[in-house]
Amino acid sequence: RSKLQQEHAKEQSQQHNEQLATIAERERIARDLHDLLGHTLSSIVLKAELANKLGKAGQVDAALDEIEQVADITRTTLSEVRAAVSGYKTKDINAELIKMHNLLIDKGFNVEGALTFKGLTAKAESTILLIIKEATTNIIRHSQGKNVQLYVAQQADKLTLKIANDGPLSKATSGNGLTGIEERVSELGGQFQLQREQGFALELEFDKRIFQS
Amino acid sequence: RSKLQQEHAKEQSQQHNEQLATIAERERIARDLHDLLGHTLSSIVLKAELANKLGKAGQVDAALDEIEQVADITRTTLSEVRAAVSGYKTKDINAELIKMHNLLIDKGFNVEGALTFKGLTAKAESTILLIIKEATTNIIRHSQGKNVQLYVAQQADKLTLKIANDGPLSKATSGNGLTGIEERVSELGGQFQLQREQGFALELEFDKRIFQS
Amino acid sequence: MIKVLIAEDQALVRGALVALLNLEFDIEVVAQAANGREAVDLVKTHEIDVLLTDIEMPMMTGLELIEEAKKYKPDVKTVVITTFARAGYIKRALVAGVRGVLLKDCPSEQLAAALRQIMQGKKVIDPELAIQA
Ligand SMILES: Nc1ncnc2c1ncn2[C@@H]1O[C@H](COP(=O)(O)OP(=O)(O)OP(=O)(O)O)[C@@H](O)[C@H]1O
Ligand SMILES: Nc1ncnc2c1ncn2[C@@H]1O[C@H](COP(=O)(O)OP(=O)(O)OP(=O)(O)O)[C@@H](O)[C@H]1O
Ligand SMILES: [K+]
Ligand SMILES: [Mg+2]
Ligand SMILES: [Mg+2]
Ligand SMILES: [Mg+2]
Repeated sequence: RSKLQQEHAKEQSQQHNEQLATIAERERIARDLHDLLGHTLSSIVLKAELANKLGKAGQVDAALDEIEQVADITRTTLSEVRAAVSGYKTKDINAELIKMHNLLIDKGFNVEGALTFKGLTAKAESTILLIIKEATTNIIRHSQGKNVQLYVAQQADKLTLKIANDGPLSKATSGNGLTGIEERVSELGGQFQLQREQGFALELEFDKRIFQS
Repeated sequence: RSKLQQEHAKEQSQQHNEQLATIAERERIARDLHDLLGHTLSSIVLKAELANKLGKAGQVDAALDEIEQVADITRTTLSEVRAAVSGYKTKDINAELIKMHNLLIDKGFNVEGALTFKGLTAKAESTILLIIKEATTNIIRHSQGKNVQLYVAQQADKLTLKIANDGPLSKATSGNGLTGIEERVSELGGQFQLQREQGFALELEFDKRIFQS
Repeated sequence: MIKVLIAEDQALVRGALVALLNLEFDIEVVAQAANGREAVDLVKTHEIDVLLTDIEMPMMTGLELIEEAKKYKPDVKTVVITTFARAGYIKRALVAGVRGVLLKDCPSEQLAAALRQIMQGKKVIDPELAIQA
């Protein structure tokens, strides 16, 4: 066999292994969920259905008894289910960014642009996430405008980030949020700039130190 | 480095890839479940309690109506959980967009901007995802430039989307990709525009029909 | 009357299934078991048309129960019910000769209709489980 063919076969088997790992993980979760969700949700479905059928068949007392049981089950177990499922969740910066993006839209802002990052170090990831959280909170709390602009540009050794909103500004008061952002930016060796003309804009620039080598 | 060391390194990186695949899968499922269950579990609890209260107040028909809804909602939830766990769920659009974004960066492009959507109908979601997939593939296959620009602006009743790249253009040949994009855009009732000066730019605009009501 | 034996370890699910099936005019649940071992004993002592069993149960799984039941009552039609199908389950169940693979949470009319079809010699696999098989 040619070297190329060998390489190809190796690559294929590696892909195959990744697929297997993926399937195994799905199986593991399915098993966990089977106990957790399977038990609770299927008994809720069946008992609710039974209540309805009994009621329609004129067996009102039996129906109300089932309904009460359904209410008990949901009260006591669904919060456990919710806690367990959120326990699976590890933070993913892009997923968190989507949430913040969605929050702005839910709060009625027109959102122009979006944010996604790739290949940041763990420290950069968590620090930048905190920065963006504070900036988002500030917009929701302080912006008197209607529009939000999110901008990122990622190059091999540079990352530029801008979060801006329009609207008139109140007289500047000082809180901890902006100071905190500035400190975090400098922790990562980045540049921090604030624009306060025609709205409010935070502009950050980072160099290659924030990327995984 | 010895052959043995090389083999060892390869094996390690393979293991690493499998781990990554596992983690990615867990995160995907966790995110899906989290989003899925967050809302529905609360509505199950509330409706079950309401049914119980109505029943106790002697409003049997109303109680049966609520409990029937509990059965329906819970059944739908279970079937979505099954889909999420089995990997059968239609892909989450924002997660897919991140993958495409990352692919462009991996291929060496400077990527300016990013894409995230919120509240699209299922049909709009899958159609727009296909459009962006083709546009991304085109950039990777045809762009002779270095930069890619991704732009989205979402308002309550309007969505604007732009995907652009720089670099000189080859003489236009016609494939199926762009035609397909144009057709898909008009299926959603949107506007399609192509710019071929200073690079290549696809500009799309959609109205409120693509949003969940 | 379609005579049914139900094996299911979760009491809440079992109780509801029994009551729902008994509401059907042509179905009677003649016995119920909380695990595979109990179910084997009931298979020996009861006249049944259908064995309706959960897959994951303590002591003896549903698939083992089906193998065992066939030794005593080869003509009994076997059906598995599940909430999540783990990889390979459906194939193994079919190899074991089951006539139905159904979801526990499917509407009870659907479950009853499936049992009637199975009595007429048909095989019924829930489409949602079939995709995932
Ligand atoms: N996005 C914004 N749009 C308009 N004004 C803003 C915006 N962000 C901050 N400001 C103004 O700058 C001030 C300082 O912001 P900063 O985040 O430091 O403090 P804060 O939000 O008031 O309090 P906290 O310490 O809880 O963050 C705000 O009080 C507000 O007046
Ligand atoms: N992003 C781009 N940058 C530069 N040129 C492009 C870009 N996208 C498309 N083109 C040009 O337009 C042509 C038509 O694109 P289209 O997607 O319709 O067909 P194709 O990619 O060649 O084939 P396929 O049918 O597989 O998509 C391409 O062949 C290419 O010359
Ligand atoms: K009956
Ligand atoms: Mg603040
Ligand atoms: Mg193409
Ligand atoms: Mg069980």
